[in-house]
Amino acid sequence: MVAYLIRRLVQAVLILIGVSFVTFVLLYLVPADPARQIAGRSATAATVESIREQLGLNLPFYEQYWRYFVNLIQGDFGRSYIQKSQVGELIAARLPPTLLLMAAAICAELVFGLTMGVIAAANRRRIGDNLLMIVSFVGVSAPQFVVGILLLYLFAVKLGWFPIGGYGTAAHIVLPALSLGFLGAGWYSRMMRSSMLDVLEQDYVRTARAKGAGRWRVIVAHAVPNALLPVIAMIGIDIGLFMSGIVVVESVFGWPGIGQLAWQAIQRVDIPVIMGVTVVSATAIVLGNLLADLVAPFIDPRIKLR
Amino acid sequence: ATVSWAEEPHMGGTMTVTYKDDVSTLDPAIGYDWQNWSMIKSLFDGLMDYRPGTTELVPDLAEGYEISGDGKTYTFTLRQGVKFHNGREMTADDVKYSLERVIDPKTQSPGAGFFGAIEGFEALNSGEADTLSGVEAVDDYTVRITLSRPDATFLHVMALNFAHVVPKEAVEEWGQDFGKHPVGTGAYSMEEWTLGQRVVFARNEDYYKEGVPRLDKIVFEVGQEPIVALLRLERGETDIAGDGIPPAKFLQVTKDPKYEGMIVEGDQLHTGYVTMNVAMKPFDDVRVRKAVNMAINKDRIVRIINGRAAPANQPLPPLMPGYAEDYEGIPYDPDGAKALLAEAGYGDGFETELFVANTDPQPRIAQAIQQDLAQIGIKAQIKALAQANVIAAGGEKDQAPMIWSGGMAWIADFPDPSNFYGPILGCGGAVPGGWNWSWYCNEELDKRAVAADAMVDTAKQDERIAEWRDIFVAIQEEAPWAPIFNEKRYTIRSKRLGGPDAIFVDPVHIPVHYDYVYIKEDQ
Amino acid sequence: MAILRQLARRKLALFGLAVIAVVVGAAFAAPWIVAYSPNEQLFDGLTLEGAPLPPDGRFWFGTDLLGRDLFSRIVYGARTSLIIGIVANGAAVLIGAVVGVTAGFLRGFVGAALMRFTDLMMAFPALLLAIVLAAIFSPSLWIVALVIAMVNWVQVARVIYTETTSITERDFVTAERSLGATPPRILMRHVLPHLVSTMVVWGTLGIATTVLLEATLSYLGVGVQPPTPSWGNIIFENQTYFATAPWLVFVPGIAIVMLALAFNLVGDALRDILDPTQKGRF
Amino acid sequence: MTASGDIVLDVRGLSAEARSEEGGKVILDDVSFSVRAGETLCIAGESGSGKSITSLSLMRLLPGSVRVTGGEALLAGRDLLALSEREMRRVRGDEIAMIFQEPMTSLNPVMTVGRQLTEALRMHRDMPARAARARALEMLEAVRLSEPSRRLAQYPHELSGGMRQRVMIAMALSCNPKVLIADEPTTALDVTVQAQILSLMNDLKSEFGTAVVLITHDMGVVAEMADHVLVMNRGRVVETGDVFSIFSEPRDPYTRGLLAAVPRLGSLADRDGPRVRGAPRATPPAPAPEGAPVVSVRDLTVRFDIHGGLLQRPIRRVHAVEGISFDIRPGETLSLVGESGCGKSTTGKALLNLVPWSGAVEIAGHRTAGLDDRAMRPVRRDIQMIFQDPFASLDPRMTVGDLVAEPLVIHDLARGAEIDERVAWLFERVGLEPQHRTRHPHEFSGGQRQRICIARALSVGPKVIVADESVSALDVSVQAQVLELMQELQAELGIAYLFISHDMAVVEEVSHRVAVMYFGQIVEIGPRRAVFTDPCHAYTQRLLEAVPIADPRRRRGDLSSLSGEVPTPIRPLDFSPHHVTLNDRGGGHFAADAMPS
Ligand SMILES: Nc1ncnc2c1ncn2[C@@H]1O[C@H](COP(=O)(O)OP(=O)(O)OP(=O)(O)O)[C@@H](O)[C@H]1O
Ligand SMILES: Nc1ncnc2c1ncn2[C@@H]1O[C@H](COP(=O)(O)OP(=O)(O)OP(=O)(O)O)[C@@H](O)[C@H]1O
Ligand SMILES: [Mg+2]
Ligand SMILES: [Mg+2]
Repeated sequence: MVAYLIRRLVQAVLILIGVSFVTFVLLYLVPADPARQIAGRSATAATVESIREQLGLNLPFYEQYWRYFVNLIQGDFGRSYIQKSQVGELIAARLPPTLLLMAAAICAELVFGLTMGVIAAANRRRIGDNLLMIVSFVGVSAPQFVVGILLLYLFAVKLGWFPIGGYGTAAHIVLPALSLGFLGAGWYSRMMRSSMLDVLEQDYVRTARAKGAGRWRVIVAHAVPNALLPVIAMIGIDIGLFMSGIVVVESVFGWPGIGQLAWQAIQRVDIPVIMGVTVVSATAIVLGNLLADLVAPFIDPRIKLR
Repeated sequence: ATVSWAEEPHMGGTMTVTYKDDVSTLDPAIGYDWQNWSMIKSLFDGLMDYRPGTTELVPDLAEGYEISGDGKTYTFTLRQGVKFHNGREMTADDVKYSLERVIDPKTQSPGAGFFGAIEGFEALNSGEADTLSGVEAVDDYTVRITLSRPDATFLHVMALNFAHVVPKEAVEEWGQDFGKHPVGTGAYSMEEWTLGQRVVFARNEDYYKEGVPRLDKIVFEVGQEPIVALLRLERGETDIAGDGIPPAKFLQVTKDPKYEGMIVEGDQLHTGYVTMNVAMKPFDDVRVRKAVNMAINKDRIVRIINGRAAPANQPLPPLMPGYAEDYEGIPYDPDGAKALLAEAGYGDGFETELFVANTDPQPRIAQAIQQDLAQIGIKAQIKALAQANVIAAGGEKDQAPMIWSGGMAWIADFPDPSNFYGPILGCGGAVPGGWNWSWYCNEELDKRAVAADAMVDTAKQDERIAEWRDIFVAIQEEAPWAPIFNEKRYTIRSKRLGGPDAIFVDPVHIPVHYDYVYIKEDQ
Repeated sequence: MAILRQLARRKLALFGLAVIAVVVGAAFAAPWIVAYSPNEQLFDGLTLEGAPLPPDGRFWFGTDLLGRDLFSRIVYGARTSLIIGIVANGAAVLIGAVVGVTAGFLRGFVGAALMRFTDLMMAFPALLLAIVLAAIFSPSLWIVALVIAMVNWVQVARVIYTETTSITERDFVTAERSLGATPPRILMRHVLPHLVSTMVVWGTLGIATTVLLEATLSYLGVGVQPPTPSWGNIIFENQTYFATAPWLVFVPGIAIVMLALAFNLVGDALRDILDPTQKGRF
Repeated sequence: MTASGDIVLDVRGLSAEARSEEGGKVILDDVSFSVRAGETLCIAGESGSGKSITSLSLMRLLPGSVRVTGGEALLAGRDLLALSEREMRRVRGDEIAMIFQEPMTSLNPVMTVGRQLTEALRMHRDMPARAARARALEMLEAVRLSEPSRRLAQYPHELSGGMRQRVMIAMALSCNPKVLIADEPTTALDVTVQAQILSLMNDLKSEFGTAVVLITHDMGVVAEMADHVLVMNRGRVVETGDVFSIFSEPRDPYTRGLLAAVPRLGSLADRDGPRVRGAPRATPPAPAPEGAPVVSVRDLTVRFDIHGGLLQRPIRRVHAVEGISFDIRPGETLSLVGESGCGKSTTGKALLNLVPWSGAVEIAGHRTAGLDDRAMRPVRRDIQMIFQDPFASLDPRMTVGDLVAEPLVIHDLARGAEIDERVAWLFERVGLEPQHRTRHPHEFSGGQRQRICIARALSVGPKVIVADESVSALDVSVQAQVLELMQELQAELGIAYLFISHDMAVVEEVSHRVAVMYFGQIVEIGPRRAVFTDPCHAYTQRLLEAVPIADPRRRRGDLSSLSGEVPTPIRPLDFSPHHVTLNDRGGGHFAADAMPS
C-alpha cells in the first residue's frame, strides 16, 4: 500500500513534469513577445532588451525551462506579466471559489445522475427509463455555455429566482453548479444505469432475491454498492472535464475562479499564469485519479493496491 | 472648460464601484490599463495634474514651476507638508527617486519611454548609470529637471501616473509587490485588497487639499459581469458600473425612464481606426489606402454599435487640441474607391488579411469593415486573435496588412496631439515591436513634429497646435489609417452620487474622478 | 445494411438519423435553401438604432447584430459543424487507433512509452490545451479541426488500447499463435477486425463531442474565424444579447444540442448493435 | 436411508414459455413432481433441458423473458405460483431456499460473509443483530467451515470455491427452509471438494429434515445423492422413478442413451489401453508403446513472477509447473489429470511455447527451448492444441471455413482451390457438413464447435495434439461423440494426444497412460490400468475415491475424510521447491511417496 502510494506519487510527479514541459514548449511557440508586452508602447529597444534579459527570455529554450522547473519545485510559479503578482497568490485567491463551485457541481451531478441512473435501471425499458435516458442524452449533448445561458435566461432573467451572476451567497452558486453538473449528471446517469443493469444480472443479486429481499432492498443494499465502483473511477476523470468546464461556466456566470483567471491570462498571453493554471489543473486531475484509485478498495474489498 | 460646483459637496459615506476584471497592479510605475489608471491617480499624486473634469494642466504636488528660456530646464517648487500614507513628508528626493525608478530597466515600467527627453535617460535606461543626471533635488522642496531637448509636452508627461511620487522605503519594503501595497500621497489610501474579490480605499485624513476627498471609503468589487453590475446598480446596491453600460443593454437602458438622470454622456480621447501596413503590398500604394478609406461605411458601423460613437475622418479625436474642425477627410464613396483601385492596378481587387482582437464587439466591427471592403473587391480575411497576438503581429513588418485597433485602441495618455503621433504614426514607432502598425514613416513630418514639440513658449501654443493640425491633415492625406469612429463615453451611476457631470466623464479619470465624487446628503 | 435495418428499428436512433439527415441535407443544399447569403449584412436587417430584428415571416430566425439573416447563418453553420465533426473526429479516431493498437499490440517499451504519453495528455485540461493550441496556430476551419483532433485522440487511444490488450488475451488469439500465425497476421486478421466496431462507435459518438468542442472554442472566440458561420461563433458574437434578443443565442444553441444529441443517439445504438457486451454503457 | 416424510412440495403441470422474436417458445411442458421431507429429488438432463427454468419457476425468479404459463406448485398447501410478489418474498429464503451453481459469483463481493448470512434471518425472523450473528455462527459450524467466527468478517473473495459454497449452503439453510433447491451446486468445483459438499448436503438433509431438489447433469452425482430421479429432455419429463430403478432398468430410450454415454469409473479395470468405441473406419493400430517418443519433456518448469512494490519488481512467484518429465510416443494418449490450478494447462501451453519455461522439450525431434514465434512455426506443424472452450478459441468474426483454412495458409500448405478441397475434406473427416463452411462459429452447437477446432488442428497434419479439457464443457452424449472422433483419428493417423482433464472417468476411457499432477508436479505416472487399479500415491487414491460413480449401488458413503484445501502455488522469491522423486513400481508405473511441498 505504501509502496503503491509512493509509486503512484512518483508517477504523478513525472506526469506533471511532462505536462509542465509540454505546456512550456507550446507557450514558447505562441507568437507574442512577453518582453515587448511588458515594456509597453513607449518603450525603447533597450528597455525591451533589458526586460528580456531579466526574464531570461534570451536564454536557450532548455535553460528557460530548467529555470522555470527549478522554481516550480520550490513552489514558485513566477510572477504574472500583466498583474505583476505572484502567480501562486493569484491562483490561491481564485482557487476557493472554483473548488466551491466544483464541489457543488459534483454534488449536483452525483445526486441527480446517480438517482436518475438507479431509477432508470429499476424501471428498465419502461416509460420512466426512456424519459430519463432522453434527459441524460440531452445532458451529454448540450454544451455548457448553452445550458448556462439557458438557465440564466430562465431562472435569473425571466423568473428572477436567482442572481444573474456573481459570487457570494448560496443562491449565487446554484445556477453555475447546475450548468457545470448538467453534463456530468447525463454521463453519470447513463453510466450508473448500465452499471446497475450489469449488476442486476449478477448471480449475487439473484442470491439476494432468493433470500427474500425486496426489490428496493436488492437495489439499494446489494446492487448500488457494486454498481458504484466503475462510477467512482469516473469521478477522478471528471476533474479533467470540470477543469475544462469551469473556463466556460465561470465566464458565463462571472464566477471569480481560476477558469476566468486562465481565460484572462490566455487573452493577454500572460505566460506564467497560463503555466500556473495548467500545472495546477493537471495536478488536480492527477490527484483526482489517484484519489479515485485509493478510494476504490474501500468500496470494493476485492481490489488490492499493489 | 471650467467645472461649476452647483452645491456644497457633502462629506462622508461609502461608494461601491464594480468591475469585471481583477485590478492588476496599483504601482504607478507599472499600472497601465484604463481600470487601474484612475485608481492609481487617487492613491498617488504627481507634480502636475489636470483640473477635474477638464484637460487643463495645473500644478499639484508642485506649487509652481519655472521654465527656462530655451525650454530645457524646469524648476518645480514643491508643496510643503505633503505626507505619504505612511506619515513621512514627501520631499524633492522622493521626486528624483520616483523618476529614476520609472526609468530604471529593472522596474520594467511600460512608461519609461515617456521620459526620453530628460537628460541622462539613455544612460540610466540602458543600465550604464544608476542615477538620472537630468534630475536634481536642489533642496527639500525644489526639483530641477534638465532636458536634453526642448519638449512642449513635458508638463503633460509630469502629470502621467508614471511620474507620480512614491516613497522609497515602502517600495523597498514590498519590492515587486509594491503594486499590491501602494503607499502614496493621494486622496485615498489602500485599506484592503482581497485578490479576486475586492479592493477598498479609505480617505486620506492628511490629504493636503482642503475638502478632498469627499468619501470615507470606496469599495471596488471585481469579478462582476457588466450585465450583473447594471442590475445591481439599478437595485441601488452599487454606485458605479466601472465597465459602463454593456452594449447589449445600451438601447434598453438609454430609453428606460428608470435610468433617467443616471447616465452621463461625454467624449474621450479615443479614435478607432484600421491600420494599413504601408510596408506590405498593395498598401504601399496611397491610392489603395485611400480607396479603403472611401469604401468603409462609417455610419453603418456606428449604427451597429448602437450609436455609441461618432464617425471619424482624421486621426485626432474632437476633444484633442489640434482637431481639424473644418477638415472633410476622405468621404464615403464606394464607386470612387473602385475607380481608385482600378487606377492603382487592382481593378479585380485583391486578397488581404484584417487582424482584430477576439473580444466582442471587435470581430463584429471587423466583419462590417470586411463587407464594405468586399464591395470594392478587396477580400479581407479576418484573423480574430487574442489581443496580445494581434499586437505582436502589428509589431512585425510583414505580418499584419490591416489591423482594426478596437479593444487595443489608442486612448491618449495625455491630452496633447503629440501623443497621437510619436509611437503610432511616427518613424520611432515603425520598428519591430513598435506600435506604429501601419509602418508609416515620413521623415519630413517627423522633423516638423520634433520642431512643433520644441515650441515650449506658452505664447506660441496656438501656433504649435496649428502645426500639429496640419501634420495630421497631411498624414490623413496619405491615409496610412482609415479612421472609423470616436467612441463616446457613457457613465452610469446611482442617483445618490453627487457632483458635476464633468467629473463623471472626466477625460483622464475613467470612469469617474474618484476624489471629487460625493454622496448626496439626503441619501 | 443489416446494421442500418437494426438501427431503423430503434426509435431514438431513427430520430437521430433523421436529424443527421436533415442537417446533412441542409449543409449540402444550403445555397438553395436560404434566401440571403449568410454573410450579407442587410441594410434593413437592423433597426435604425442598430438593434437586430426578431423572427418574422421574412427572417425566420430573425437577424443578428450585423443585420444578417440568422436562418442562412444557421444553415451554413451546419457545414462548419459537419466538416469539423467529421474531419476532426476522423483524424482523432485514426491517431487514437494507431497509438492504441500499437501500444496494445506491441506492449514492451514502445507500448509503455506511448501509453505514458497518453497518460500525460489525459492530465491536460482539454479545453485549455485546445485554446493554447488555437492561439499558436491562428485559427481557421482546418486548424480548428486539427486542434480538436490533437485533443480528442487521447480518449480513443485509451479505449482502443484496452480493447486491444483484452483481445490479444482472448483464447482465439492464443489459438492462432499456436497455429503458427505471425504477429502481423494476428494483428491484421484477428485484432483489427474486432476493433472496427469500436472505431465505428467512436467515429459516431466522437462527432458529438467534437461538435461540442468546436462550439465551445468558437464560443470563446478562438474557433472558426468570422464571418464563416459556426453555431458556436454565432453564440459568441451574440451572447451578451441573450436577454434582449434571445433568438440569437437559443436557435444556434438548440441546433448544437440537436446535432450532438443525434450523433449520440446513433452512436449509442450502434454500440448496442455492434458490441452487445457494452450495452447501454457510456 | 430413505426417510420419507410428508410431501412438502408438489408440482403439477408446470409449463413455461420464453418470449422471443418469433413469439412464444415452450420451454417447460407439463412438468410434475413432488418431494418429501428429508428426501432428495434429483433432476437430471442435458444442457438446455429446462432444469434451471424449473427451479427458477418455483422460486419465482425467472428472467424477464420467460413466464410460467400454467400449473401449480404447492408448498405446504399454498400455490407458490399464485402468490403475490409480496407474499412470495416472505416465502423465499424462509420456506424455500436455493443454492446456485457458481459459488464464485453468487455471493455479493462487497458485503461481508456475516452480513450476507444474517440478512435473511433479520428479514424473515426479525432477529436482533446479536441473535442473528449467533445463528450465523452456528450455521457456519454446521457446514463445517474452519474458523467460523473469523469467516463472518471476511469478504467472499477471501474464501476458496468450496468454502463459498458452504457459506451458500449455510445461508440457504439458516431459516430452516422446508425445501432446498440446489442447481448444479458442485459442477464448478474440483472432485474432492465436490465430494465434500455432497456429503455435507446429505448430512444436513437428514439433520434438518429438508426436502432437497438437486439439479445436475452429472449422472454420477445423481447416483450418489438421489432418492428419486426426474429425467428431463427438452422441457419435458421423460422418466421418473426411484434412483435404483432408473439406473438399473431405464425405460425411456433417452434415459438409456444418456446412461450409456456416461463413462463409469472402473469399468475398464480389467483391460489395458483405452476403450475402443464405435465402429472405427480403420483397424485400430496396436498402441505403439515402443518407438521414439514424439514428445519428450525433461524437467519442465514454469514460474510466473508477480510484480509489485515500489519499482514493480517481482515480489512473489507462482510455481505453476515444477520440474516435470514425461514422454509421449506416436499414437499414444497420455492423460494429465489433477485438480484446478495444479498446472495442467500451463504444461500444455509450455509445449507449444505459449508461456516462458525452462527445462528441455523435444517435439518430433525439434528442441524448442528459447524459440520465438517465428522459429516455432515448423514445430507448430507437428504439435497442435485444442482448447477447453471451443467458442472462445474461434475468432467469432471469421467463417468456420476460413478458420479451418487458416493453418493451411499460414504454413503455405495449400493454395487456391486446393485449400477449399482440403477444408471440405477436413469438414467431412470430423463429421461436419462441408457446406456449412460459410457459417460463423456462433451458428454451431458446442459439440460442433469442438469438431471445428479439431479440424483446424488436424489441417497441418500434426503428430501430437494437446487437448486441454477439450470435452469438459460438453454434455455427456456429445462428449462421447467427440471422444470417439478423437480416437478414430488417432487410429487412422497415428496422432499422439496429451489429454488434459480433471475428469477421472473420462481419462480412464481414453488413455494409454496417465500422469497425475499435484501442485505443479507429477506424483504418479504409468499405464492407465496400473494407475487406476493400483494407485500408489495418496493423492491419486484420494482423487479416485472422490469421483462419484454413476451407479447407485456403489455409493461411497461417508466422504468426510477428503478434507483439506489445495495449497497455493504462490511463494516468496527465495522459495526453492522440493521435487518429489518417482519410484519405479514396475511396468512403467512410477509414483512418488511423498507429497510435493
Ligand atoms: N432468459 C431466457 N430467455 C429465453 N429462453 C431461455 C432463457 N433462459 C433459458 N432459456 C431457454 O430455456 C431452455 C431451458 O433452459 P435451462 O436453463 O432451464 O436449461 P438447463 O437444463 O438448466 O441447462 P444447463 O445444464 O445448461 O444449465 C433452453 O432451451 C434455453 O434456451
Ligand atoms: N499467466 C499467468 N500468470 C500468473 N500465474 C499464472 C498464469 N497462468 C497460470 N497461472 C497460475 O499457474 C497455476 C497453474 O495454472 P493452470 O492454468 O496450469 O492450472 P490448471 O491445472 O490448468 O487448472 P484448471 O483446471 O483450473 O484449468 C495456477 O495457480 C494459475 O493461477
Ligand atoms: Mg441450468
Ligand atoms: Mg486449465
